[in-house]
Amino acid sequence: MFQVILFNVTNGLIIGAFYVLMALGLSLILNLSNVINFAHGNFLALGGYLAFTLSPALGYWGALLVSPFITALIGLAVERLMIRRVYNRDPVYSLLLTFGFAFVMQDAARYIWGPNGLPLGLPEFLSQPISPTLFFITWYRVFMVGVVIVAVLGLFAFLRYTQVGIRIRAGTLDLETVASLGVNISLLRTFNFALGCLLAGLSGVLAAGQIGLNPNMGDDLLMPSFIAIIVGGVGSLIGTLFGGLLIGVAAALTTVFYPSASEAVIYAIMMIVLLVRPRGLMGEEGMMA
Amino acid sequence: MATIRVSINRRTLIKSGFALAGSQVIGAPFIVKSLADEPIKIGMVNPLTGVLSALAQSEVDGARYAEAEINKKGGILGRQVQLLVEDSANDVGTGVQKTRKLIDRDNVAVILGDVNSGIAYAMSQVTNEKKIFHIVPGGHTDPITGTSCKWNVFRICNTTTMDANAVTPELVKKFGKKWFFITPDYAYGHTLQDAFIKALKKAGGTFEGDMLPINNTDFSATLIKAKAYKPNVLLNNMGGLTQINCMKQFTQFGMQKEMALGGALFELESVKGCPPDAQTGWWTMEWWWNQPKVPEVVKFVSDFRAATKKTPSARDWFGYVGMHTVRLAAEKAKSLEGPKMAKALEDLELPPDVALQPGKVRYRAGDHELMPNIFVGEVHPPKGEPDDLFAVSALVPGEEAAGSVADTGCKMVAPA
Amino acid sequence: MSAEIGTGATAGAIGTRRTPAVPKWVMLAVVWAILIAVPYWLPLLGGYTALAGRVLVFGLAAMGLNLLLGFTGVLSFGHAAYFGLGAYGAGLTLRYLAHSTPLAMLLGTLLGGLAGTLFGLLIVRRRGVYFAMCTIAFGQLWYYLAYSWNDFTGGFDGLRDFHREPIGFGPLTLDITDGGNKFYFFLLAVFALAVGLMGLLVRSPFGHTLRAIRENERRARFLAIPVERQIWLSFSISCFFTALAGTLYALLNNFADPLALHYSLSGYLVVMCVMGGMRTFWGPLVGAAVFVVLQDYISSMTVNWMSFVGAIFVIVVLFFPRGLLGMRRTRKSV
Amino acid sequence: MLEVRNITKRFGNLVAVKDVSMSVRPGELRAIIGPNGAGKTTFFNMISGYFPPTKGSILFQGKDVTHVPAHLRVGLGMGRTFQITEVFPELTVHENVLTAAEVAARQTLHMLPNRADAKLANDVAAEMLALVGLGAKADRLVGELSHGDQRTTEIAMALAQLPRLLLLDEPTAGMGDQETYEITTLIRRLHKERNYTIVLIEHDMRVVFHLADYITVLDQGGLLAEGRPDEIAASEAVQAAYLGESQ
Repeated sequence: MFQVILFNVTNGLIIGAFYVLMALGLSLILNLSNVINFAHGNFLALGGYLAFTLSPALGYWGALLVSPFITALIGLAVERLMIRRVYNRDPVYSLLLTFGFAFVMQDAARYIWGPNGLPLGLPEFLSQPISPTLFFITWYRVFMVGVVIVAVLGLFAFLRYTQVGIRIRAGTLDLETVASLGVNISLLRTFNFALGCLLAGLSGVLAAGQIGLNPNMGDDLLMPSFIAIIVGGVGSLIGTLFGGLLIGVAAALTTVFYPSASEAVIYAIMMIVLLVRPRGLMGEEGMMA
Repeated sequence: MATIRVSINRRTLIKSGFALAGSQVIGAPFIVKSLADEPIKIGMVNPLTGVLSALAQSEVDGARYAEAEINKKGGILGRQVQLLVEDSANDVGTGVQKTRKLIDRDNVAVILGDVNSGIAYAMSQVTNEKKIFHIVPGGHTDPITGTSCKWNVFRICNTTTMDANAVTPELVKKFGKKWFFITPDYAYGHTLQDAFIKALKKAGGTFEGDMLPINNTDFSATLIKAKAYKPNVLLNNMGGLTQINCMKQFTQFGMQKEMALGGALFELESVKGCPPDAQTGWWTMEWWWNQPKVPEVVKFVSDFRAATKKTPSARDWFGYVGMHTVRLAAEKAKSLEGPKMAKALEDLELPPDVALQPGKVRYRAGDHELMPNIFVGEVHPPKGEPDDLFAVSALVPGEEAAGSVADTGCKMVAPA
Repeated sequence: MSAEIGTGATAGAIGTRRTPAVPKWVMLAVVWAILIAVPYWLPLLGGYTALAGRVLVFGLAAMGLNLLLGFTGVLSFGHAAYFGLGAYGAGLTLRYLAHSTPLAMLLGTLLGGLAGTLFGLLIVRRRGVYFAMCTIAFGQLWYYLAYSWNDFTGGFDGLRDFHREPIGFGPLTLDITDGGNKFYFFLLAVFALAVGLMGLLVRSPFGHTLRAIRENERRARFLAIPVERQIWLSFSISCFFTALAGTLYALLNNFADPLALHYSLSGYLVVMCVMGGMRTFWGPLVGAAVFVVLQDYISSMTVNWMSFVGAIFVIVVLFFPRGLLGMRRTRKSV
Repeated sequence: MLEVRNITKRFGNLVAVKDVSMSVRPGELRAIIGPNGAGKTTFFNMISGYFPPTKGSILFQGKDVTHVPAHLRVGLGMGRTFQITEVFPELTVHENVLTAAEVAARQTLHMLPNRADAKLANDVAAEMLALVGLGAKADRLVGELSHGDQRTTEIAMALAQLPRLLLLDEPTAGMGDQETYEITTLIRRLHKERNYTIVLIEHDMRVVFHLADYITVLDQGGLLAEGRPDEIAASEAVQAAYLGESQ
């Protein structure tokens, strides 16, 4: 039993790492632009599908590198053409806009790639388990966690040490001041949105290798990302990181004892957090008000 | 994508969908034609969007194919047939609404659907209330022709019990009696697992299992448990995309080296969605296209491929049988009234060019369940041609797998 | 009664300085006449009465939501939860407790309304997208609960084996079981009663404080309006109305399923409000009618209906942010 | 009426107001002036209860209200307007004022319209609209009115809460001469004819010297001078402070 639990904690961290990547992108956009991107799951699917289409030409590794950037470019276009127009309006409009656009994207994926599930081929060695006892950890999962760690570190370094990154962080705290310093807020937000989509696209390629592709694949991952953000604390990327890992582990552990509640449990965690510590585990006071 | 091509081309006389809406709105009440000129309308409600869309689409394709075939041969009772397809979006409320729409507005004579048993059941409440003949081509849970059976409802696909009973002896004989179940937590999964457990207990076996959310994407936690249990057979009762994921993770974790894999259904659409190393295990098919010894099947498959550019699956066959069942029932009853068609269909035997398999295939009068053969065998990666993915090892007669009518719990009540 | 009440409601709600070309009572008489006559004119246009029932149910849910969204200016993107809880409450009552339609409606409304009331306490201090996010996530909690609790709720397959029961005793019995015109009129009567109440509510001093909060929360606070309490009450009341609509939905389908709790339905309700005009009293009903009918037709035309529905969202947001009824009003910054 | 005793406000290391006292008698019109950054607004915000002072106390009608938050002070009889116009733009003038009257009449939980309630609040609203001269524009949306009329609406809203003390934060801010004249006349009328006790902050010295009975001058957070308009006009310290500003 102890071993089963230990396995599941490990496993939960792996799943959680995946939520983190998705939730960080969502969180970036939410913090700077005050927009909940309902289409985030669809950008994820888009990244996966692009990898599927590109991998015959570029190979798996080429697709892994290229498709997130194409996803980001598409995100950039979407932001410029549509989302930008609703920034200064009542939040109901940005929600409806991304919500509706999510429908269009999902349908487009179904139209282009078909309603059936598609597998994304992986290099042979990645599909093997790392050892007979740790059979549930395939090299692919190790690889996935590795990519997530690199991506998260890269993101934090970017936000910390580059000028654009610093502006994004500053804009999160006080957009007006940043604007008054002569920073082009509109471009900053566009770039930030594209950055969020880049992370979604990367998540998509990784997810495609694990669970395959289908037009609805983003839907099931969107809600856990929301929860990761709420639990971790809105406004705190570190919080999102821990939130994602926490719910990953919680869901995996629940599967040991009462599998059919593994989805419900993450919502229960959210309720408890809202009750006990409304601003989230690492959220700052006032951010959510 | 096949979906749009078929559904739009057939239904629209005018190119634009909106223009069609307009024409129906304005045209319907004012154009009065003689009844003989009016086509017989058959309504199908299926989840064309959502996780079951691939299966639903196959049923539509099969039904479309039959529609064309029937019309070419002079229609039903001398009238042409028109199939109207509505999307239930895998949502009960929408499914019920679309059923009412087909009955109230389009005046369909018959309703077909839904792949989702829950929606099929909710639809049957409506059709029963309206006394409309209703065929469920592909919703598997037992109650539809069991405890909740209705005089107007007939079913083509097997019950979950039939599938479980058909494959269990084969699995027990080949691999052993210690089983582990991975089952989706909804009616289909529950009835399927219960059926397996009943059959397994009869054989004196032991088991353990997990009930997982229906859209579960990660199976590692459960597979960890399964591995610890060391079963002879691991049964994957999941459906659709979830089943594919489960198969993939199963093979990724190398579990096939330690235990056999199997289950009730692993449909052609799903097998094709798996990478080659996950195309494995012992399963049932409710119909299989590769029956070289049956000339009707050989002809059907080649004609179907010519018309639709794909190999027919069991789902295509369900849709196909559904349409022909309407024809057979109407022609025997010489009427389109629900009660008369239902009466006519009881114990009606499908002709070979519809049954498309050896032996006798009939709708059992007691529970309105079709009694076809169940194809038990092994799934394997493509051999020769891309759709040759299954080797049939046994044909189990449906009646044998279904048990008696009393076992199903169906108490048929005649129409009031 | 409703016509009379509605008159004031419109006046209070819209608060426009313009004198409409047509007197308000005439407008209202027309609205109710159209609604009452549905079973006679809808089939002539190729519709069917069940569709009108659906419009009324979603219209009521959206109008309930709009008390919060349009009249208090607070964005809930999780109202499907209370709608669905209403539906499940009614269904569970009919299935397990008693074969009584009024009791089912009462308990369903209470279930949804009280859940909203309690949850409201947790989130009244949140604003804007954060409020919305909490409501979505809370809504999904119920979705997964209904979805996972197979034995009680029927899980993914939905709650079945119940149906609406005739109302009343002996000779005064109203038999709504057949789902025809009688049931439509029953729905309409409940709808009228609820809408009448809403009309009174928005005209009341309480209603005025809500609009003050929507217009300028800071100012409202300095007027000594207890903003949090009023938002909480508004959220709660709004949940009760939406839950009532949910009970009607269960009666309409003789079924309750988890999708009635899913956040996509919340999105539909919000778009109904916005499409019809969320600053107007009747806007959500108009939005519901347009949305339900369009979705019905488009989804019969093409399997790509999702694209069309999504496009409707985008078009409404980008080009008609004030909605169909709102367009009559002055165009100002939104 | 209003008694401010030695209040100090610190924001971190910054002392915004230090040790200021002020006493306002019933029926008085008190103006608070001072150069930019003198701490007027901070001082005013403590009186209205926007935030509490770091030290010192505030008494209103003999009652200690130092830590009573703003919205509760309204209930005690302190009405206020804001430097930046704060109205409900998509409601009519009448609805703006009516809402204020209803809140003051403690009807915020009345969820059904009620004739008696409505009459009570409506009468107050109508009276106040007539008093400020907006009766003719009662059914227009406030958002469509001129800036001056919006400010006037604000005053009507404050009056509709039946305050004993009226706090006006730069009532003529952003106004042209004509509007300034009108609003000054209105305030004068409220003071002289209706006998309201008023405390206001104002930049426009013409307005201040025209209206005020008594003037409090703040500079660099401290009390610089206090006295009748003629005394203040003659004060060298005040002149120096203002000159300092203009350099």
